[in-house]
Amino acid sequence: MSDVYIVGTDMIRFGRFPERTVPDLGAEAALMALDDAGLNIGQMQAMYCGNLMQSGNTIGQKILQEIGQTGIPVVNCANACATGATALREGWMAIKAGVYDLVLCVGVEQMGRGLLGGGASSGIPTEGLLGSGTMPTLFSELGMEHSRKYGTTFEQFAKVSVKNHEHSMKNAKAMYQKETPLDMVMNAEMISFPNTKLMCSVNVDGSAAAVLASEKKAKELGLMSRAVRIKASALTSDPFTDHDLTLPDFNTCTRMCAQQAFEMAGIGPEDLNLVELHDCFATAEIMHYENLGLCAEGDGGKLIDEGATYWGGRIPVNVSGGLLSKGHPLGATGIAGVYEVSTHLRGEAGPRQVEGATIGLAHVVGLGNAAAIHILEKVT
Amino acid sequence: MSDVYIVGTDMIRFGRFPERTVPDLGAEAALMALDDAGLNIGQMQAMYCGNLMQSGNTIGQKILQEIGQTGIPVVNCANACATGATALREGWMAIKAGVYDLVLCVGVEQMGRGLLGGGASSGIPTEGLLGSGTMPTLFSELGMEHSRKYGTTFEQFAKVSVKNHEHSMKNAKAMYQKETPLDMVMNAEMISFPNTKLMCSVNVDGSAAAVLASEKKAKELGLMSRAVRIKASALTSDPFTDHDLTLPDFNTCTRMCAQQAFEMAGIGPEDLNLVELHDCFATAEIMHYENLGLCAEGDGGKLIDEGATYWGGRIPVNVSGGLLSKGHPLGATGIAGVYEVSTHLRGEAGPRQVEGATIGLAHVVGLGNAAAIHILEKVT
Amino acid sequence: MSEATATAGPLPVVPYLKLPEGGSPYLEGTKCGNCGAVYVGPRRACSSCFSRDQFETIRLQNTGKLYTYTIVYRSFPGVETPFVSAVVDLDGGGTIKGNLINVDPNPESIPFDMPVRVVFKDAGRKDAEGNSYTAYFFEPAE
Amino acid sequence: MSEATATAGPLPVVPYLKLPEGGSPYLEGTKCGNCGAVYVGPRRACSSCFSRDQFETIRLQNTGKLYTYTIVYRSFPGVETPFVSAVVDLDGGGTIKGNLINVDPNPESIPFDMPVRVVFKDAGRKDAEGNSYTAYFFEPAE
Ligand SMILES: [Zn+2]
Ligand SMILES: [Zn+2]
Repeated sequence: MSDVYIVGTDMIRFGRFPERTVPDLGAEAALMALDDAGLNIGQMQAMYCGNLMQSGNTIGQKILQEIGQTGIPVVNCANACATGATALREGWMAIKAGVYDLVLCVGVEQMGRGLLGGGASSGIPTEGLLGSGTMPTLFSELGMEHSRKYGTTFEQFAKVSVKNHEHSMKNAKAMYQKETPLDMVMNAEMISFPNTKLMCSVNVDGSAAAVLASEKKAKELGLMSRAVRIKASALTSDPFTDHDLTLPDFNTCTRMCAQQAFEMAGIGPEDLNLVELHDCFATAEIMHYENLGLCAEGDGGKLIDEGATYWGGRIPVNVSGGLLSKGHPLGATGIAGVYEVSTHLRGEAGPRQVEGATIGLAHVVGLGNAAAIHILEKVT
Repeated sequence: MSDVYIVGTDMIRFGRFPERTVPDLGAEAALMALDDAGLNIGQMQAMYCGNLMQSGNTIGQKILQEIGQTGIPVVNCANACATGATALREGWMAIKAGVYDLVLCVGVEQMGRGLLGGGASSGIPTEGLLGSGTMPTLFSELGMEHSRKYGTTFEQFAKVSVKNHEHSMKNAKAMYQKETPLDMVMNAEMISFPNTKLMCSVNVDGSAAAVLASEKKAKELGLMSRAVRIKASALTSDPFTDHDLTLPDFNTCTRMCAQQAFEMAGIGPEDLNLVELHDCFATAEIMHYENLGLCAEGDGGKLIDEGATYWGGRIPVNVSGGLLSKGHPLGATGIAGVYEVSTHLRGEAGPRQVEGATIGLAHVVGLGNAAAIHILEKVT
Repeated sequence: MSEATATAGPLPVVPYLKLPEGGSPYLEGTKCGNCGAVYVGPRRACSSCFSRDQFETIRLQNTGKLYTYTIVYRSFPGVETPFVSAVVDLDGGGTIKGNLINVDPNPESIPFDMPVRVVFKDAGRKDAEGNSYTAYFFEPAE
Repeated sequence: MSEATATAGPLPVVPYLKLPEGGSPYLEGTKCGNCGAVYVGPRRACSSCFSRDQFETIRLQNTGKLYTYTIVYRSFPGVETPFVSAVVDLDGGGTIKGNLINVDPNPESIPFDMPVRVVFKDAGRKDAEGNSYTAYFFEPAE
C-alpha cells in the first residue's frame, strides 16, 4: 500500500471571529493549504471535513460552495476534540485504500466563550448538585487522580502553562503572545482546583487544513521536496475500565493509541524530535507525558521540573504554545497540531524551529472518547 | 484490494420512541446486526456511526458504552440524509485500505415531529417572506422543475406514494402498514404543491446496522453463505450548476454518483433486480428514476404510470415502503436501505421477496449535498 | 428628542439587498471575470472555475423569468399561507428565491417562464429592537 | 381540595436513585453475573465482557472511599461555589460522582481514600412544575 504524504498544510491565526461563518473560516484555511501545495480545488478527489459544533450542517460542502464545486465526495466527521484528526485520518484511509490520490482535509471551529460541558437532563439541573460535569472539573479530577498516584503538585501542573505561554511568544499564529510567570499562573483565578484560569485552554475560532497525496501522485506533481510522510495514523476509543463511565478515562485510550502508532511507525518515543499533545488543561499535559512514553510512569511532574519539554530541551512539547496559549478551536485543533509538526519537519518554523527535526508526533484526545495520533516524518 | 462483504445486517422496526435515547436505539440495531452475523462486539476492529441531529455527541462511543468497550476506533459521520450511507462507506474504505478486516457500521436517528428546514438568520425570519426554505417546499419546487421540463403531473407524483404505501403492507418493520388509494393521496392535506401530506416522508426514530468483513475474514469465519458483496460504493457532492446555490441540485450529484457506481460495479441499470432510492418526497422518486437510469430522461412519469416500479414489475423500487411509508430516520436511512437490498439478495425478505434477486442498488441523497450509492450483489 | 433614540431607516432583509441613500433599492451580485458565472452577494472564490481574483461587484437586474415554484400551504407557526415560493432567473444572470406576489396561488395562473419584476417594499416584520426591514418580492411583469 | 392538585412526594434526581415507599432511599445498580462488573443503573449489555443475559439488579452500598475530587470555583451561572465534586468508589462495587459535603473545601482537609457515606436529602432545587427532588451526597464517614 502506498505511503501517504502531506503535500500542503496551513492554518489561520487563531482568534475570535464572531462576525464570520464556519464555512468561511474553513474556506480560508483550505485555500491556504492548497496554495501551500501549489494545487487547486479542481485537482482534489475527495474532501474530509472536521467540525464539531455545527457537525450536522454539512460544513464540508459549504466550504466547497465557497471555493469550488466539482462534485467530489465530502465526508463530515465529528469526534469530540479528536474531530480534526479523525477527518485527517479518514483522508489518509481513503488514499491507503487506493480509492483516491489527492484529498483535502479541513478542520474548523467557531466557539462560544463560556464553560464547555455540563449536561442538561430532564427534571432539575444537576450541575453543582451531583458534582460537576464541566471540562475544567473533569480535568481537575484527573489531575488529582495523578496527584493521588504520584504526588504531583499544583506547582508542577502550573509550570506546564508557564512553558506553553512562553512557547507561544514565538508563534504569530497563536491567540496569545504573552509571558505568564509561575506566580501569575498560580495566582490567577482558580477555576477548579488545581487548574487556574491560565491553566485552561483558550476558546478561540480557527481553522487548519492539509492536502494529502499518494506517493505516486506526490512524485508526479513534483511535490516531494516539501512533503511530509504520515508514518502512522491511529485512533482509539475508551476501553472498559473501572471508573470510565463515571470519570472518563483519557489515559488508557491515549496509551493504546500511542502503542499502535509507534508500532505502525516502527519507532519508539525516544526517536521523536517534537510532540504536539493535547494540553486542553495543564493537568492533562502531565498525564500525556507518561501516556505517550516521553517519561516513565509517574515521572510527569519531574519531566516539567527538569525543563525537558521546553523548546531546546530533550523532547520539546507544544512549541506552538499548545491549546493553552495558541488556542483550542475544537474541530481545527487536530489538523493544527499536524500543521505545527509538519512545519518543523520542513524546517520552516522560523524562530521556534526545533533544529534538525526529522520525526514528530501530533496527539489529540476528546471526551467521549477518542484519541488520535499521527506520527510524521521528514522526507529525505 | 479485497472485496468487502456485508456479513450481518438488521434494523429495528421504525417508530416513535421519545422516551429512549439515541445511543440506546443505536445499540439495539448494533446488537441485532452482530447477532445476524453470529459475531460479538469484541471481534470488531472499528466502528463507524452515522447520526445527524446529535452528531456532535460521540454517539458511536456511547453505543459502545452500552454494548462493549474494547478501545476500537470510532468515527462519527454526519452527511445530511446520506449520513448512514457515509458511515457505511467509510467502513468499506477502511477494509479496502487493508487497515481492518471487521467493522461495525451503525446508523441511528431520533427525530422531532415538525417541519424540517428553514433557516434562522440575524434580523428577521425570512420563511414565508423570501419564499420558503422547508424540505417540502424544496422538493416541490424540484418536482415543478420536472413538470416544467417534461410535463409531469400531480397525479403521476401521487402514484409514487400509492405504490410505496402499498409495498409497506408487507414490511413489518415499516412505520405504517396501510393502503392509501390515489384519491386519498391526492386529497390529503396539501403541504406544498404538488406534495400532499401523504407524499412526504414520515419522521420516525430508527436505527440500522451492518457488519462488514474483508473476503479473507468472511471466509475464515465461515460467513460467506449469507454474505452480500459490496460491488460499488460511491459518494458525491453537488458540482457547480447554475441554480445550485439557490435551488439545491439533487439530480446532478445523484447522476454522477450513479455513473461512478455503475462503472465501479461493471454493470448498468438494466442489470438491477431491485432499487431502494431516496423517496423523501414523492416528487423525488420520479426524478431519481431518471437519475439512476431506470428509464430515459423525462420518462419518470411514464414509468410509474406503467407500474414498472411496483413489486413484480420490471424494476421494483422501494419494496420496503420507502421513506414515504417505512419512515425516514435521517442517520439510519442509508443503512436501512442497504439492509433491505441485502435481505432480498439473501432471499430472506419473506412476503415481499423480489424473486431471484441477485443484484440491487441502495441510494440516498441529502441536502447540502451528498449523494451515496451502494450496489450489492448476492454471493454465488 | 436625543439623537440616540432617533429611528434609523429600514434595514435590508439580506446583506445583498442594497438601499442607497436617495437611490432605488437593488440586489447586488458578483461576476467572475474569468468564466462569467454570476453569484448573489460577495464571493471568496468562483465555485465554477476556482478563480479568486477577477471578481466584479455588479448590480443584478430587476427583471427575470420564473424558473420554478411551489405553492406553500404549510409553513412555520405564524407564517401566513398559502404563498408562492418562487425561483427566478434574473435577466443578465443570477438566480434568487423569493415570494411571488400579486398572483392567484393556483398552478393554472402561474406559467413557467412568466416574466417577473423584482419589487422592493416593507417586509411587514420587525426585529426584536423594533427595526423595520425592506424585502424583495417578485410580481408578474405585465 | 381535589386529588388532582395534591402534591406528590419528592422525585428522585436520577433514575437510579430509588425512593421505596416506607423504606430508606438507595442507589440501584446492575451486576454482571459473568464477569462481576458493577454498573450504576440498568444495562443492555456488559461493557466489559459483552454478556447480555446474566444481569442482576443490585442495591449499591451506602459507604465508599474517595477516589478523586476537585474543588469547583467556577460553574454555571446561579450555581453556588465553591463546592467539592467527588468521585467515590462504593464498597462492593460501583463508582459515582457527586458533591462531597460537610468538609472544608481545601485540599489539606480532603485526603484521598477518605471513607465517605452516601446521604440522601432534598436537592434544594425544584423543576418547572414545582416538584421537589431527593438527591444523594457524600459526607465524611467519621
Ligand atoms: Zn469563474
Ligand atoms: Zn460482564
